[in-house]
Amino acid sequence: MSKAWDQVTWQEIEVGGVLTEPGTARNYNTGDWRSSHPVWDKTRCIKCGVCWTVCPEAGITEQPDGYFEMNTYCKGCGICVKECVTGCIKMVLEES
Amino acid sequence: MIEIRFHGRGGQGAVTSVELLALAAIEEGKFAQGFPSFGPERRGAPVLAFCRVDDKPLKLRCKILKPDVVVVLDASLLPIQNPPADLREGGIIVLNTNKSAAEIRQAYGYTHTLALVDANKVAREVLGVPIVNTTMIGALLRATGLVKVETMEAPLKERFGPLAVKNFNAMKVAYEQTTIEEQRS
Amino acid sequence: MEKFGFAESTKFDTYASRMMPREEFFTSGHRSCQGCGEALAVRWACKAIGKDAIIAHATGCMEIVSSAMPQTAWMHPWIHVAFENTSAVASGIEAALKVLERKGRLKGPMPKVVAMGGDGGTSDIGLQSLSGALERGTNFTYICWDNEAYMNTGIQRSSSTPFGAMTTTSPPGKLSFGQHTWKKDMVAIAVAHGIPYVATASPGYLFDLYFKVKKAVETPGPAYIHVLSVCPTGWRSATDLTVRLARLATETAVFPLFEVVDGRYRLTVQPPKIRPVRDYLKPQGRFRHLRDPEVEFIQKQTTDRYQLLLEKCQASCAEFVPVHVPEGI
Amino acid sequence: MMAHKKRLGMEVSIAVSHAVQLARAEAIAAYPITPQTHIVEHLSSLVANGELDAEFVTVESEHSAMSASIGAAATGVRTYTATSSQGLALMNEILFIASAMRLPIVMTVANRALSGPLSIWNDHGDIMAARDIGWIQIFVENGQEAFDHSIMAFKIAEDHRVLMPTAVNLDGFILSHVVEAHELMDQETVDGFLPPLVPYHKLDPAKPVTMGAFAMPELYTECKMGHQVALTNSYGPILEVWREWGELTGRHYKPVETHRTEGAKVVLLIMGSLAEVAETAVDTMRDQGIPVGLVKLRLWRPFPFADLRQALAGAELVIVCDRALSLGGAAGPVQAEVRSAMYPLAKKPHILGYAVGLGGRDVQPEVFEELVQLAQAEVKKGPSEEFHIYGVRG
Repeated sequence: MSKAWDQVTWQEIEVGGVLTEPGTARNYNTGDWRSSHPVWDKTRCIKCGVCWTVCPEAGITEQPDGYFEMNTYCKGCGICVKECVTGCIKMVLEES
Repeated sequence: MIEIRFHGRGGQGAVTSVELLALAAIEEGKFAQGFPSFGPERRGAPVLAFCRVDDKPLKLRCKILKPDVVVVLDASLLPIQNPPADLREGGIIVLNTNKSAAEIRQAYGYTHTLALVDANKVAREVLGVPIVNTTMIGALLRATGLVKVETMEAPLKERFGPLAVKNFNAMKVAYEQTTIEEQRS
Repeated sequence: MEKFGFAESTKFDTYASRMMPREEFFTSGHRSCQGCGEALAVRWACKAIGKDAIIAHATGCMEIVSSAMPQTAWMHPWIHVAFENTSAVASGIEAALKVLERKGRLKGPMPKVVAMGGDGGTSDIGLQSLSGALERGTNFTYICWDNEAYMNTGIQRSSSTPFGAMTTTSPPGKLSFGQHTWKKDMVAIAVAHGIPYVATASPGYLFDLYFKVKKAVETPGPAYIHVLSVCPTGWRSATDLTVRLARLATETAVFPLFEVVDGRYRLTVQPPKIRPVRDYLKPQGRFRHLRDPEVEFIQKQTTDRYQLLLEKCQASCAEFVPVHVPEGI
Repeated sequence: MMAHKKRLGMEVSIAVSHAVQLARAEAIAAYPITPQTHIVEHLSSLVANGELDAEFVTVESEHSAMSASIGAAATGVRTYTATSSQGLALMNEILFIASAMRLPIVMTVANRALSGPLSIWNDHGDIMAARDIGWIQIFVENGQEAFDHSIMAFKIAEDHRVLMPTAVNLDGFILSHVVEAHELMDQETVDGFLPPLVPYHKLDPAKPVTMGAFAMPELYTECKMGHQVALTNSYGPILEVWREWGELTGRHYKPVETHRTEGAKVVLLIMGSLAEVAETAVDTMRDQGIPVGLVKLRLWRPFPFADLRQALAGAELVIVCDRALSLGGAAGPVQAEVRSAMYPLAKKPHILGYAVGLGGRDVQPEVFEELVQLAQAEVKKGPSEEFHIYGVRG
């Protein structure tokens, strides 16, 4: 349903309310939820990927250079900071 | 009747604020409602909470679409929820921010009356935790005089018990520190 | 991934992450609370389940955060019907797949059938349909996301809420110290059905969880996995402590990680030294009201039960009932 | 070609399970409850002997029977279950979900009274408590109809213009446990009539979908509108299927059927197998020169408003024989709906209601003759209560 979800007519709702396209939650930016976000210190990051593993949101993406960064879905929970093997991630307040 | 809408995130205590306000208004002999936005709130997710106060019984059982006041607990919600979008003419924006009225108007183009306070700072210093829901009530009372500050003491005591005193102090500090800049044409 | 063998990941190899599959079946954009251990467990379980699977889910946090019409966080074919019937829905799916295969109408490999539910949805309201499906020898895997209370409705106690924990319906008060019953042992109940595979898992040891889910879905017949899902909102703990807390649960033997293969117990994660339960309880606001006698009682129960588990690992015979009588009998 | 077949004597339940076999049901969720149990018992032996290639899931409750049926139908196989009374009540929550998900499940309800007090005997209390489940609901009067409609129900439910679970109601004991004559059908003819199921949406890793998502306030109303329109629009396809069956077998079915209503000012109205008893009474009264007619409601949902108004056009007094109670309400369930259907008409007959045969109480033809007297007397006196429980002592 391309239309804004609260403008959809009853005729446009799929039979049985079935959602025919998987993974459409990606259209919802959970990044709006964070009030702080993780920043990596690349001089100490060993590119092990543990941060990527422990993120509940799959909110961390490996960059072409092998380092990892948060993506738009990060909710700012801070698990990656706590679990980082070298402790090279720290949370930074969102600028309002 | 005055209609107030709180903007916050799940876990920041917006619903507690509207409930405390309603209790205080009722304590002063008025009629009031305090209620959440009835959704599956999750910690961090943007949420709304509503408060209505009137001298006669309140009959409305619906959302507040044209609020007189919006109270924004977390400035990072401004670009997401655009709280003043449906603010009534002559309405007031009560905002937790360390920025000046000029900076806010310049950044977001708001023309409404602004009641600003750095509630994060007040809460950290007076409460010791960055929870701003009770602190921001001080700013709201300063901007609207909805209820007397003293009236908040009983509901706070009933809700927070031993923690009530610190919350009440934070509320009073915010009441003092709130700066108000009238509506710009 | 044979290098790790099944559930052998006792050693948390730092670079293991880079070798794990990157495809996300439980997509970003789901609306769980910040720091949700359950969402983290679901993310990794779905990776282990792999593409060819059908998931039936109970009402609960993971269902609500992932399926607000018109959006869905599921990449698998996924169905939610109600709160207490997930295993029955799963056995209907399994029956249909068997018929489709027998009649040559099944294109592609036989999908694995996976049922998922929270602790309430599994050990309280859903226990009957789960027991039915296990007892019938249904070829499916049931995964219980155990965040130890009814979190979706605002932290009410369930039979999985730990002894002494504060919830909105087991509050400490003048006459109460919180949950007054010991956590229902769902794993023992599952083992009692004589099924071929049962395991405990947690987001503290994600690869242990990954390989156990893989093993469960590849085990013919019923399999049950009980996942301790740390919930910062409900446990009143910091959002960044989720994985740490899950690990502490195993290091203090509050939640040992083991598997029961054809009725034989085996520890899959062996903490070098068992730490006092206080280390696990302290960071959680839901236990803050507990006084020493209660903590000591929890310590004693935990120590005794861990000892029993170690003994079961040495048991000479299996707690197992062949659900399917082998051919030739 | 008209399939002239020899009639066979068998218990109605067995005829129903035979129909389900001919329909090649593929997933059967079964839980025992009197009086439907014989149906699933027979099906289990057909499956055990390889006479029906289906998965027979012996669930641990009726709640799970409907849940397993949803799982099976959602995976794209022809799905059947059967239940009664408390079983239907236990399924209640899931019945609403099955229809909202538009899954073509066929269910036989061997109608039985609802407890308190416990009663294993026949009335329509179970299905009347499930009127709003959003299913297609059909009533049959005898074994032949039970056989016929058990096959037709699959074709209706699975039609892509319909996609709606369908319940066939047959009276417990007074039908389910009676050995009577049935004209069956050969597999080839049924296969010609009932094509294999083509699932509309299904759980398939090759094309993943999400079923059973929840709706925020902004979407729930629209979802229900879709369901309402689908259920009311199933009327057309239902009649098509019945017409095709009529041409195939000579047995024609209509949403509302009448018996000797020509020139009848007084009309009895009833659903289910007691209609045949009422027919006998009408014939007797007609022989005595009393112009009484009978209207029989076969299609209960979607409710056949137009057909009913047409059938009652000449009536001045309609005597609705309810088989269930709506305690504390204005009338019996069927009477209430007949009244609401007739309300918009300028000229409306008196519509009185009598609950008969509750909890398996035996109903002789003379009961209907007495009802006609009672109703006419009530109208003459000026109707006051308008709803009675017939034959209650004291």
